[in-house]
Formats: sequence, structure tokens, C-alpha cells
Amino acid sequence: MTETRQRLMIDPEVIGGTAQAPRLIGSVCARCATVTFPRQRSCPRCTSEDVHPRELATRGELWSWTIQCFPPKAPPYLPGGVEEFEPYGVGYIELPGEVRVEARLTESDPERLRIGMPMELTLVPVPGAPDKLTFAFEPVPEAER
Amino acid sequence: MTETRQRLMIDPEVIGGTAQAPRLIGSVCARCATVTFPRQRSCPRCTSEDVHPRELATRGELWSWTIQCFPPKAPPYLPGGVEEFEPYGVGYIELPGEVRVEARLTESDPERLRIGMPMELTLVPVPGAPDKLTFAFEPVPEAER
Amino acid sequence: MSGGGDVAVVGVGIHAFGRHDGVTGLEMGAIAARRALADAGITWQDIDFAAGGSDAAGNADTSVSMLGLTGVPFINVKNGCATGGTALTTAHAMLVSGAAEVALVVGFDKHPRGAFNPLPEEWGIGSWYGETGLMLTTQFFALKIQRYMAEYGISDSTLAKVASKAFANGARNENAWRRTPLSEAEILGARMVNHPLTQYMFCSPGEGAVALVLARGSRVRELARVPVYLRSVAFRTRRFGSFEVFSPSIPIESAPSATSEAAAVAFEEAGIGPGDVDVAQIQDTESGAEVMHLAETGLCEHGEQESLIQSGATELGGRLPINTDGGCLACGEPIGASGLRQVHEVVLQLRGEAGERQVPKECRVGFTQVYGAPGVSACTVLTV
Amino acid sequence: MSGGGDVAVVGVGIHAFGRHDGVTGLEMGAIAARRALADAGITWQDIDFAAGGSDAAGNADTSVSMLGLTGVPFINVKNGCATGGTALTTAHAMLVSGAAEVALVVGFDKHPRGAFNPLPEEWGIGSWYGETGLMLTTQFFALKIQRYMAEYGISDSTLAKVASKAFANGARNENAWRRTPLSEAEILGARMVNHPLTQYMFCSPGEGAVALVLARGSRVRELARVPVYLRSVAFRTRRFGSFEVFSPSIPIESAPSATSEAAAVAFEEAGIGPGDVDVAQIQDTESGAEVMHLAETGLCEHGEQESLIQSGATELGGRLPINTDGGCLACGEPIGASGLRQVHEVVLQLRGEAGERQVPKECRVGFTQVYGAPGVSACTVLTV
Ligand SMILES: [Zn+2]
Ligand SMILES: [Zn+2]
Repeated sequence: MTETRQRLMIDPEVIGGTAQAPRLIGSVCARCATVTFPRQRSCPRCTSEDVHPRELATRGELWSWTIQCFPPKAPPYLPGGVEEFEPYGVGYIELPGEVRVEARLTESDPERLRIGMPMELTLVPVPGAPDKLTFAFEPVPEAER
Repeated sequence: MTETRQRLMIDPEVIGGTAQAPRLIGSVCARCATVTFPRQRSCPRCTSEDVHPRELATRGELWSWTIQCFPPKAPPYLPGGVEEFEPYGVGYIELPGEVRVEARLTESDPERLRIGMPMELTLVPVPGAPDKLTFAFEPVPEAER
Repeated sequence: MSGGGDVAVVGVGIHAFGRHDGVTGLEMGAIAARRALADAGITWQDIDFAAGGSDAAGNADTSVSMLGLTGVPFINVKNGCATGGTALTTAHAMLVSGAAEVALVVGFDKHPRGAFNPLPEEWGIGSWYGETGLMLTTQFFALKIQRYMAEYGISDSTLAKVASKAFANGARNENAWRRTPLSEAEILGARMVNHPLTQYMFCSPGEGAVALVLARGSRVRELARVPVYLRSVAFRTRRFGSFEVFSPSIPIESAPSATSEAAAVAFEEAGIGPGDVDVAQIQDTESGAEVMHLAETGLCEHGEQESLIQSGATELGGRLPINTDGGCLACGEPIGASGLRQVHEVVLQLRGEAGERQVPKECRVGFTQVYGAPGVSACTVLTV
Repeated sequence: MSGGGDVAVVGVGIHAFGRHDGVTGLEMGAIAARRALADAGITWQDIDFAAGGSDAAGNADTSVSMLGLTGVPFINVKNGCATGGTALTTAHAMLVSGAAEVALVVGFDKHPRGAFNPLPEEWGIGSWYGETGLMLTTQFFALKIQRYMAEYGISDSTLAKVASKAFANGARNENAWRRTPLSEAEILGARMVNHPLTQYMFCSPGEGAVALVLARGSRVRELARVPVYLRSVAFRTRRFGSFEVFSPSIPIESAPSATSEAAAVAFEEAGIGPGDVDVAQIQDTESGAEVMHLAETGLCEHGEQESLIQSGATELGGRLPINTDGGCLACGEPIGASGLRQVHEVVLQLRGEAGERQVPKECRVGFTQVYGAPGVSACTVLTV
């Protein structure tokens, strides 16, 4: 992670913490306790405007996944220049008691992904803008589970 | 007009005839005799589809006019490159018994335009695409009125 | 439209017009919606139908993610400058049909500086039209008023007076964009845009949002402090022979404009005549539009505008106050919001809550007219 | 919706789906409109209200310049894939409210190859979402069906069978785009797009147009050979907790989908249950959508799809024929036209005029469901 220190987060409203210990910034409703991501100005459940920023949990379980097998269009995607497109994993990660967050996955082999597996927040370079970092989830190594 | 011979009309569906004797192509309704410009597939007055192309009259009277004092945006306007924008006249010309046609005017001095003056069809280069010709109306010289 | 007398505006909300960096059009719409709900004393959960639109600032129904995901049916409409009018028409029909009891309409927009870049293809015209330099709304307005002035004896001074009145009214409206009064001489001496119209005679693309809460039947009396009844809402598209924007040709045979027809229907359905109108907001995309729409709506005769405007009758203290909030000229034109801004202003005037710009005489009947390309006009009659 | 039983489809018209170079979307819309008018035996002058929309092919009301400038009120709606449904809802309300007696709805679109390029800002999401590679509808569909398959035991074979049925039906439909039958093995073996969905399990952006003429009361019997009554039309936006497209997060607490709610309301208002449905068209943007919508609409239980589809019950000759015209998979998806195509097909089936693809059993009750981003669903119940 050392080389990422000088890089900018793709959106500091969305990713907080540090490059070593990033945190996703959601919000929590003071009225009904609903957690959203990214941060909202009002609660999508109860419409209260009494919502506050909250750093979300960094570990969760894979709730669903797919592999993005073709390059998305640009815009809105930042194209990876002329180098060849690499398929990447995408999934929803259920952060227990909080919310299910959509994210890129560091794993792109369908054989190595299964619903329910433990996942952890990390940072990866933004495709096509390698001076910036975006968030992703990676499988928690067997040893750490 | 000699130099215009090799130029293309901006839209051959709209301008017919020759570079020396251009004609605007409208349509006429076989049912209600309504004339439209440009050519329509159906009659906007009676909705009949029995409409046929028609070369419109080349002379008429100025029904209204204005001066376009600022450069239109591109697109849809074809920009004139880096050279300075020249204000141009725009008007509706009433072709007697046919229709009022909107067109650029070759005259752009407001002092020399008045409602009711006789006008005649001509061709002018398309601004920003001087290899193409579009239609315009010019005041009929006093002598020819 | 049967049952129309049963529907009332029970809440209004506005987000100031102008330029608002850092706030999206959708956010302005949501803010206006919350204010309208608060004005009616209800919450978003109480709304059982919504309609809204913007021309260039996103899909109105997306605002449910800010207002709350209640499952409410939400129709997006898109009719150019008449978008607010068609949103209102849709909500009115849903209420009268019995499909809804309390509805919200919202209109908003956020145009970049100098926006409005219509493409011929989107309007069913060949690309030659734009390439030749004919695809400009300002040209259309100039060509239309130039002919009208010649036919009906309208002076340049009258065009300027329309604009100076707008800026005078805007100066009294905290939600207006242009709040600096300008004299007739300043307006006439300004940069010419399209003869005979100078810079200050045109409105500019802008930003803003307006929302209204409508209710029917018994809900009206439950919700409104001062119910303002929507006695009619009518809109019409152009007929063959009307002179509308983006017309490569116009027929020699002329026809009533979409505005003439929509206004006539609105008055007829309301059972109220143009002579009964105490205050009106009419489309003033430029000075000439206000002049022509005055007669097209039936509020005066063709040609009468010259004496009417020169006499001051359309000013705040006059017999027939027009565009009391400054209209498009002072508020700017966020396309999706304009038509609803008119209704918002009439509601304030009829409630007697227009503050510094309250019309001094008693107001019981209000009228609005919004016109949009390519020839769509929507009119309402409102009463207390 | 009160009085809904009084409104009927009295004319239908379609412009073939597929690729049509040299014909604009607006022209296709006008062609479909003329065919619907001819089917009803009336002309454009008889229409007193119109509603329509396209996502990317221009403003529907512009078609008046082709159909005729009659002054008709014409509302443009824009609700993504549900545009046809909201056009129908608007027209239905205008008829029931008494504001119109004969209405036309039209939907059309013309998307370039590989279109659909939504921008995060238009959906109220930050640009990071698109830049990171998450702003793709195909991803959403894959993520949704992947989870659903795990929860309810749906097999890859069932996804493939949905697609092979679509192409088999499309082969019998002269207005479909993809008319070549494909086997289950060919579909499963095709290029993977987003696991578990292969190339042939997705519909493609396309071109096409559909128009319907609706009438109410005595005009129904005057105009229709075989009136097909629009017993209800209902649409709903998403609730908090429903899993919809372009969601950076979804709550753990789940909620019924917009489709579940719209379908329940449509059945309730019609006084007809899902078990009474003889033929249905449901949104099949991809194979998984048809599977999930079958249960969300109430046409079967969650998990029952596996046996239902494997048994052939949803094929033309089955107990519950689904997407008899080939659906989006075989017809392609011109966004503005899709919802009305479904109604067009149900009308043909209920009239017994579906030709080669006529359902062999007696059909008296039809159902349609269209779903569009960001979570709008519109359903209708139709009967003869
Ligand atoms: Zn809450
Ligand atoms: Zn005709």
C-alpha cells in the first residue's frame, strides 16, 4: 500500500479514513437508524433530514456477484487507455447490521467467488486514472477468517 | 455564379433546379392544395398522404425580417471557423398563393429591409462549409420590380 | 373538464430562481417539494400521485431517492416550456378521475449559461436548417413581433416598458434572479440581439424549482388555510396556420395560436371570462411575447396593448397587473419550472401573501399562460 | 381507479421492431399512429387527447407535424422503460376524468447500436459510480438474478429456456427483430456478458413504434370490432428496500418491488386475480427478469418458476403463455415502445388475431408488466 499514499481518493465524500485504513462514508438516520451509502441528505426510509455521516464496517459477506466481462462505455467509465480490458468482479457486500454495498471485487475468477464468503474493504487504482484510488472488496484469506 | 457550379447543395431534397436557376422544393397536397416547405410526406393541414413535390416560386414579398446579431451555437450551426462573425438577415418571404418560406437574406442592414419589399431566390455559400450552397433571398433591384 | 372546480392548490413551494452553484436541479426540486408539503401541512407519505419534469436537469421521479421511497406513482412529463403546464394537467386528471386525492407537481431546471441548443433532428427538421443558421428561438421571437408590430402599431417603447416593469417587479421578489430596475432608455439602448429585440428584452436560461400540492374534495378543506381552486387547466398544441418556433415555412392561411385556443378553453371550462381576471402571469420569454400573449389570451384586443401598456395598466398598481413576480424576464427561465412559478405567484396573490409585491386591489381571479416550443400552450384559471 | 372498466383499446398499430435505416423514430411513431387510427376506423382529427414518449428519439408531440396540426393536447412522458405504461396511465386518466373521449398513445424509439449510456448525474449519483465501472444495467440484472437463483433454486437451463422460447415466438412474429430460433445449448454456450447471463439472454437496444387508440363509454362500441377493455392500469415507483438498478447500496431490510405493488393494484382494481390470466407479456430485458417478474407479478410463487418453465407451461401452447410475440429478447428494446408493444400483443391475442402465434386456448384475460429504471413498474389488465 506504500505506493498509494500520494494518491487521491476518487471522491473524498465517499471514501474516508486513510490509504492504509480506508473507510466508506455512509449515513445513519437519527430517527429510524437506517444506514445508507453513500451519504444522503435525507433518509430514504422515513424521509427525515436528521441524518449524520457514519464510517461503515470494513468487513462483510458477499451477497451477490457477477463478472463484468466487457468494457463499460466511456463516459461514464474512465477508459483504461489502449491497454486490453481485463474483466473484473462486481458484487454487493452485506455489512452486518448496516447495509449492502455495491463494489468492485479484487477477484475476477467466477470459480473463486461464492455467495456468503467473507470480504474486506481495500483500495484499488481507478481504471484509466491510476493516480486516483477507488474502493473494492477482497476475499478475506482463509487464515484470517 | 460561375464559381458555384461545382458546389453541392446543402440538401438536394430541399434545393433543386441548378446552381444558375435554383428552386426550392416544397410539396403540394392533392386533396386540399396546401403547399408546404420543405417537402412533407403528409399534409399538415388535412393529414392526407397524397402529397407531391413542387418547385416553389422564386419571387415573393418580405413578410417579416430580423438581423441575426450574434453567432448561433454549433452544432447545429456550422461555424465559420476563426474568422469574425458577420451579422446576417433572416426573414419570411411570402410566395404568392403558395407559402411563406424562412430564409437567410443577402441583406443585413436593417435600414434597407422593409416588410412588403420584393425578394428573389438565390444561393449563398454555407457558412463554415463554403464548398456547399444554401438558399437565401435577395432584394429585387429597383429596376426589375 | 368535469369536476375541475373540486380541485385546489393547497400548498406551494419554491426554490429561488437564478444561479445556484453546488445545488443540482433535482435537489432544488426536492427542496421546493418539501416547502410545498410543509405549506400544506403534510408529508411526502401523504402524496398518492406525483408528476413533474425538467428539460435538462434529470428525471423528476429520481427525486424520490431524496424525498423518500414511498412507492408513489410518479410521471415525468416533457413538453418544453409548457412542462409545468402538462405536469399540472396530468395531476389534475388523476385527481378528477379519482385515481388520487392528494397530488404533488414539481418543475425544476438548471441550464448552463447560454443554454438551449436545440438540434433540428429532435424537432423533425433536416440538419440544413440548423447549419444555415435558422435554428434559433430568438430569431423566431423577433420575426414574430416584427410582423406583429407592423400590423398592430406596437412601438419599441412598449417593448421596453414590458421589460422595465418586469425588472421593477423582480426587485420586489426575493426569489427573482434580476432584481435591479432598468429604465426604458437603458433597455432600448442595450445590445441588439435580433431586431427589434435588445439584450434586456430576452429572458435567460436559469435555474430554479417550484412545487405545488393539489387536493380534491374533502381533502381541500382539511389541508388548505386559503384554498385556491384550480378552476380549469387546458392545453393545446398548434393548429395548421399558427406561427410557431422552428418553422421552415408557415402557411399563408393563418390560424388561432395554441395560446388562443388553450385560453379560450380554460375560460370556458372555468365559467369565467377574461374580463374577470384580477391578476395574470403570462409567458414573457421576451417582451414581444408578453405583448402578443396579452391579446392571444383574450385579456385585451389585438392592438390594444400599445395604450394598455403605455398607460401603466399592467403594472403592479394598474387595472390588470401582469407578471407580478417579474416573469421570465426577471426570474430567468428554468424551462421545467416556469409554468409552475406562474401558478405559485397567482396563489400568493390570491391568498394576499405576496408581500412587497402584493397587488393593492382585491384579487379573486387569477390566470396563467405558459407557451413552449413547438407550439404548446397551457393555461389555468384559479380563484379564491 | 374508478370507471376504468369503461375504457377500451379500440385500435392498435405497430411499426416493425429491429433496425430501420433511413426512418426516424418520429416517423415510425407516426406510421404506428396511422395504423392504429385505421384499425379503429377513425382519423387523427377524431383524437381529443394524445400522450406519448421516446427515450432517445425526440419529443413525441413533434409528430403532429406529420399527423396533422389539429390542436390536440399532447403530453410527452418520459419514465425510462416504463414510458409506454405512463403514457397509457395518463391517457386513461384523461378519459376517466372526462377530459377526453378518444385518445391516442404512442411510444417509439431508435437507439444506435449498443446504446444506453446513462450518466450517474442524471440518476442523482456521484460521478465516481460510473468511473469505477458500476453504472451498467447488465451488471444489475446479473447481480439480481445471481442472488435470486441461489435463494430459489433456479438453474442456468431455465434462464436459457426463457430465451429459446422468446426466439421461437419471435420466429412467428413478422414484427419481431430476432426471428431465428436458438437452442438452449446455443444460448448457454454463447459469449458470457455478466455471469450468469450470456449474450443471447439479453435484449438489445433497437427501433420500433407502437400506438393504441383508447376510447370510453359509448365511443367504444361505435369504434371497436372487438373491444378489449383496459380494466386497470397501475404503476408504482420503488419502495425503500426494493432492489433496483443503479443502487450504490441496498438496505438489508427488503421490500416488495415496484412490480409486486403495481401488479397487486392492477389486479385489485380490475377485480381479477393472477390465476385468471390467460396470456401475459412481462418485462424480459434479460432472461432472469422474466423469471423474477413471473413471481413478482403474482403469476406464480417464488421458486415455482423452475418447474413452470421446465415443464413448458409458459410456451405458446402451455397453460400460461408468456411473451407470445417474442418479448424484448426477440423484438429488441426501443425503450419508449416496449410497454405498448406488450399491450398491442395482448389485444391481438384477446381478439384472436395473432396469426401464426395465436395461443391455441381461449383467451379472455390478458396482463402486461413493464419495468424501467430506476424502479418504475406499470401493469395492465385487459379483457374481452
Ligand atoms: Zn430514517
Ligand atoms: Zn391537404
